[in-house]
Amino acid sequence: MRIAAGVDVGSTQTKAVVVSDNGGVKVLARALVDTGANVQRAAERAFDMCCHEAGIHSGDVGFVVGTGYGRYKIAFGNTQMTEITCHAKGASFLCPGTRTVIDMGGQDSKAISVGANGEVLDFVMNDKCAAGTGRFLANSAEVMSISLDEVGPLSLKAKHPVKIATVCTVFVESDILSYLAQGKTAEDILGGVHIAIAKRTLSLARRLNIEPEIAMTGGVARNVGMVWALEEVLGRKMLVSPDAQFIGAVGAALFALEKLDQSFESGIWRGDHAVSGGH
Amino acid sequence: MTEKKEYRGSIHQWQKDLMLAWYEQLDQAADTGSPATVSMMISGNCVELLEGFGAVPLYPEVNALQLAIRHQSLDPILAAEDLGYATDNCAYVKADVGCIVKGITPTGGKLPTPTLILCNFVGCNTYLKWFEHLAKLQQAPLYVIDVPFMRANEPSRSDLEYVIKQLQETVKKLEQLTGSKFDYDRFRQAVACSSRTEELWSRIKHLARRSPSPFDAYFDAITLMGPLYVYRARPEGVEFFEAALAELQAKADAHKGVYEQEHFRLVMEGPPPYPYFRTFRDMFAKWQACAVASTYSTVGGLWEFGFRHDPDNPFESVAMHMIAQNVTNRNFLQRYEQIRRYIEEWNADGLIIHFVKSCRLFSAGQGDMRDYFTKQLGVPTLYIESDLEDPRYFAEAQTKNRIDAFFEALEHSKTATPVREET
Amino acid sequence: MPFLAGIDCGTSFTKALVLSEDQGQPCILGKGRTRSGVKVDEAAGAALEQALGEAGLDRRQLEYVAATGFGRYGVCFRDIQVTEITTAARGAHFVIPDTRAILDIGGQCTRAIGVTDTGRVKIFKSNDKCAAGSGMFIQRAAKYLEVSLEEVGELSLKATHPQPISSVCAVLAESEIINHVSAGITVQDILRGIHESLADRAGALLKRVEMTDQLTLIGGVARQAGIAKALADRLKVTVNIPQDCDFICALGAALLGLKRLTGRRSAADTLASEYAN
Amino acid sequence: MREWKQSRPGAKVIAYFPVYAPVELIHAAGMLPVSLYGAGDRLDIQHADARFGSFICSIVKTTLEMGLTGHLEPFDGFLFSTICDSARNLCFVMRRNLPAMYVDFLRLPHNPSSPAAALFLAEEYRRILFELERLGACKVHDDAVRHSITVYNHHRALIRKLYEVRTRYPEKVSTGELYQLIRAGSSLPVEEHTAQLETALAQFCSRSVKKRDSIRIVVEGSFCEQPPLTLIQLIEDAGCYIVDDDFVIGQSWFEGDVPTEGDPLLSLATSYLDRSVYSSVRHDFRKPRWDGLVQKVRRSKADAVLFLIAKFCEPAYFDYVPYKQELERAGIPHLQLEFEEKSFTFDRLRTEIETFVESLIFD
Repeated sequence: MRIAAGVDVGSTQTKAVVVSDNGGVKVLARALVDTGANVQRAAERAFDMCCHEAGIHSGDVGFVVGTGYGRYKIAFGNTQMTEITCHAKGASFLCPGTRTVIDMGGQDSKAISVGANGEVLDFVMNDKCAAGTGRFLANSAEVMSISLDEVGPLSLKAKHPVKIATVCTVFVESDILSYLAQGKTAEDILGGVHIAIAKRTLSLARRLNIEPEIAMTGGVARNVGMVWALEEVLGRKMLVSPDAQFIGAVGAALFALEKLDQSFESGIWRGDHAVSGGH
Repeated sequence: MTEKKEYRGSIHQWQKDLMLAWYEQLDQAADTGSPATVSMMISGNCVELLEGFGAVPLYPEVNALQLAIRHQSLDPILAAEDLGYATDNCAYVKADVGCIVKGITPTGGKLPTPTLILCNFVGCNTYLKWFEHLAKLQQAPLYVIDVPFMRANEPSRSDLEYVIKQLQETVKKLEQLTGSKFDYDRFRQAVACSSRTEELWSRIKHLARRSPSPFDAYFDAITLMGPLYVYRARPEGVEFFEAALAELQAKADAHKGVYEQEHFRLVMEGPPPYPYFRTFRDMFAKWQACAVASTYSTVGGLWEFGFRHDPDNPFESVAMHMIAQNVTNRNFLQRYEQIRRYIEEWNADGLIIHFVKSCRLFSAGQGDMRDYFTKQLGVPTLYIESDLEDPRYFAEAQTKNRIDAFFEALEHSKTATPVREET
Repeated sequence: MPFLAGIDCGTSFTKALVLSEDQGQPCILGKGRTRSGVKVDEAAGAALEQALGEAGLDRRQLEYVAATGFGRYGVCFRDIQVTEITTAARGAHFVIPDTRAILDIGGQCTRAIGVTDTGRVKIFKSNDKCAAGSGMFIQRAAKYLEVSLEEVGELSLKATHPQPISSVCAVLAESEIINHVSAGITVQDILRGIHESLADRAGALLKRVEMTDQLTLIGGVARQAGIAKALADRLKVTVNIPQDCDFICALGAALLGLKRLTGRRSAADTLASEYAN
Repeated sequence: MREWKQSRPGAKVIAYFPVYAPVELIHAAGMLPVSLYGAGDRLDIQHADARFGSFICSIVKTTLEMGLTGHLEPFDGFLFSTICDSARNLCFVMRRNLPAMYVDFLRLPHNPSSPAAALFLAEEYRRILFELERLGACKVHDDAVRHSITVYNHHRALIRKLYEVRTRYPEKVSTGELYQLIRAGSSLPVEEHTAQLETALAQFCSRSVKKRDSIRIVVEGSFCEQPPLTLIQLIEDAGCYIVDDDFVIGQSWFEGDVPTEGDPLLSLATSYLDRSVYSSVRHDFRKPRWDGLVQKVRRSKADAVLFLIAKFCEPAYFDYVPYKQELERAGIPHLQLEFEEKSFTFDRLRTEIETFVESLIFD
């Protein structure tokens, strides 16, 4: 049985996934830790937790692919790939039939056109002036002193969502403050914020040919309000995997499996085995 | 480790020497007031006209980019912002103004107050403001050659006449200022030199159609651009480009490329991020991706499609060059067409659009350009944003991430053997 | 002698200050402070009651109320509203008479104010979108780097290779910090970088108003995070922090109120005397 | 506008991008010129920002958004003129995306000191007129152009008169009111709007209103993208009398009448070069714009200048520097503010404007 792993070091959370190929590819375990200030440690913790969860020794893992902004800090990684490539791969595995991927990361938001085999056909990422969509929600929550988990459900209660004109996270904060001063309800403000983000993300995705199925990936997919708002402006349902936030790591793990298979033919990775095994 | 392969032939040193000699002339002009110097814009510059007075061009843009490459652009930029320039003003202008205010020069040498500030207003509106501010700042005489940009695919008769008249007025102006008579024969010889240099430059550009390309038509072309703008109309220029062509021709015939293995062929649109020139180049070198054509290298003139200066019609051909034969004075859709030809005739795998916040003429609407190339023509296109002068707008991690993702995808579509990533 | 109140309705806290005049000398009688919340009027009332309690007065004895700050228009019992910039200048000038430049680092934005020798605003520049501009930015950075706002100051002093934050936009600067972390740079070096770039930006702002060797620093969040020191080192200036400086604006408001009031009085007196004759 | 079209089967409507357009030619061709000032906050951008990236002003994006979402269908043509680089590229992006529409660019000269400039501009007008004739399948004679010039001379004279009244008696007519009145003209037939202006002028003069204790300011910098009306009103509420401004400047482009004798196109051209108002998008190195601003302040007896600059408007950003220098030399206080046509919360701006006023009235 071949075992491989993917580690996705994101700006806020680090995810690890272990997969096995035993006739059929299967996710053995997943682990998630806060990235915090020490990326390397976070990656190791997530990886070890994941192996433990899977009941294997880290040495059993034949190949590790790192992804996410911290990918180069994964000492035990055999190779690295961008999360764009990994999200496409992971999405078409977890949500078969995916042709478009929408992801709101902490660093940047992206839309990806995906081919039949999970390959990237085209992708777009946010402009400078619309950076930090992922943090956009967190910041709004902070300005209103509401916990991030609450904002989604609250936004669904909006009766008259407020209007948010700017795409700039900085200026949005002052807009929110003004609305609070005007005595607008948290629900209506958050409703407005979610719709604004949804519209912005869609206008990003429009730079591609948006084709169904559309999968939403990344941690934000857990936000019911965001999913609702996106489906509202999209005018159609999206595929949201329960493992949405692990999709990058899953994609990385799948690539790790492929590399593993290649390497058994060519043997080029033996040296790296020792490295990851000795870890 | 990533490959660091830029063109390093004998002409590389030659090019340096030529530019150094140029700066020495300017230094001398600062001390003795001779030769006469004329500030001009790179785009559609009429350096041939200056030869009629033995005058030397002074290019604020070149100073600005020299500063940026040397990682010295931020201080002058901040100095200019203290004067009231906005963070969203063109950083080329800010760097240049900041230098004059703080008395900085890129080489450490002296720069003269120009005999004439000649605003060859080609394209970019910022040129007008820039030179207007320079005239105010340096108390130097200003003359505008107002060059109508290409509303249609060919310039109209009245466009041509308007520019020719102004060229003749410029001659009068310079005769007053320098006190010397315009040497028409020398002007014609200069135009003749230019046409020869242009022929050589065009052949060099066409060498990039070979696979592998003997040089990078973006990063390496930039090193060749200095002599092109300063010496085009002089024998030194012809000599230099003869050598350059010979050297690159030999390299091409020996099937030597920029990299051991030319993995990807690209067309580059937009100026480079000079403050991170090396870093940016390495992001492509890592993937053994070679630029085979670039729009930026046609800012000073567009010659690979056949235009040459004409010694039999010196004024008219100078006017034609200023109006129709440089990328900034052509309209946005003509740029689409230029890129399309590059992609097809130089057979490129993809297009990189580099949005620079400083230059709206280059960058405003590049999203539509991306839309045209991806959706209309199905050309793999990457769109990235930073700046050509202001180091504060280059997000290294984000840019690298996007470039890597682009090549990961391109690689899959080409099913080329994977180039392994290293940290 | 007249009793006046100045009320500063900030985005997070509302501060009230009761003032009177003793032989032409303004004297502070009481202060009150409460969270702003969403109902400006209530917060203002609560803060005022506190201040009055401390002064041993009640509402009816107040002759004049001047409101300032973000929520100044929300105080319905005000006589006049003045912006926090004007009042900051007045207040700072009263506490430190030879103040010519004030730096106000608030939660949302940083402001530099040039002040005349009479305490009038000569010129001011705000910096609302700039990265290291706001205290909120430092709060977030601290949170992201898993350190408390109190530790930030000391930690940044331990830096060995400070990492500058170059972006001029708060969002991009946050990304820069994340990238620094992803690149494995130490918390100390990142924090010092944040401080230095904040100081540099503050310096740039000050250059555009009034650069003096005597700088008065006011404003909430930022002060706690050891920025005063960063400023002093980086800009080579003496940084004065007026005591209970969160009340500077309330004080300034009350002082301006006093000015209007005495002005009105003298007008009234002249009127009265005219009637007398 | 729609009524205008219905009442005239086959008649064409030509939209134009601010600042300046040769309305006389469009009018002479029997078409209705309509000045488009973006979509303000009526349209949120969902397609255009995919075409124009970061650091590009709002009006460029909202105008394209209108085009991409079918809001420009009632128009038969779209005329751009020399304003800035973003506008120049927008013209050609529109050409590509709206192939059915006549989209053209009027290239105005920047070298008035050259005798060739007038001839070039006259030719440029002739070219545009030729295109309009083709679009309207009509022939436009010089007399028709002369007539249109007369009509617009009268219209512009009225606007100048209204501005004088406002400068002299700012209490009688608020700038918010004047702005709405004049902006209404950007989509009305000129004859109709002229009538409105005449009534308004009479009405304003007859008013008697008490003067407020306010400072007199000149607003500069909003020549293209227009500030939200609420922002203009907010400035007045903060204690300012706006005694001169460059809002909808295209409607009052000439300082005097355009002569009707001789070749009308040449007359329009020479008027543009010698008689048009200074603006950040018009370059004439014989008479610097900053002198124009200082003169404007003196003429209108203003206490200060408020720069109201559209976010990412590079011409305005650039001019701020020499303007600032000359105002400081002349001892005129000034404040610089940034706005977007689509912004609607102004707390921070309000604070800055009020502080500015307070710094001028409190001693």
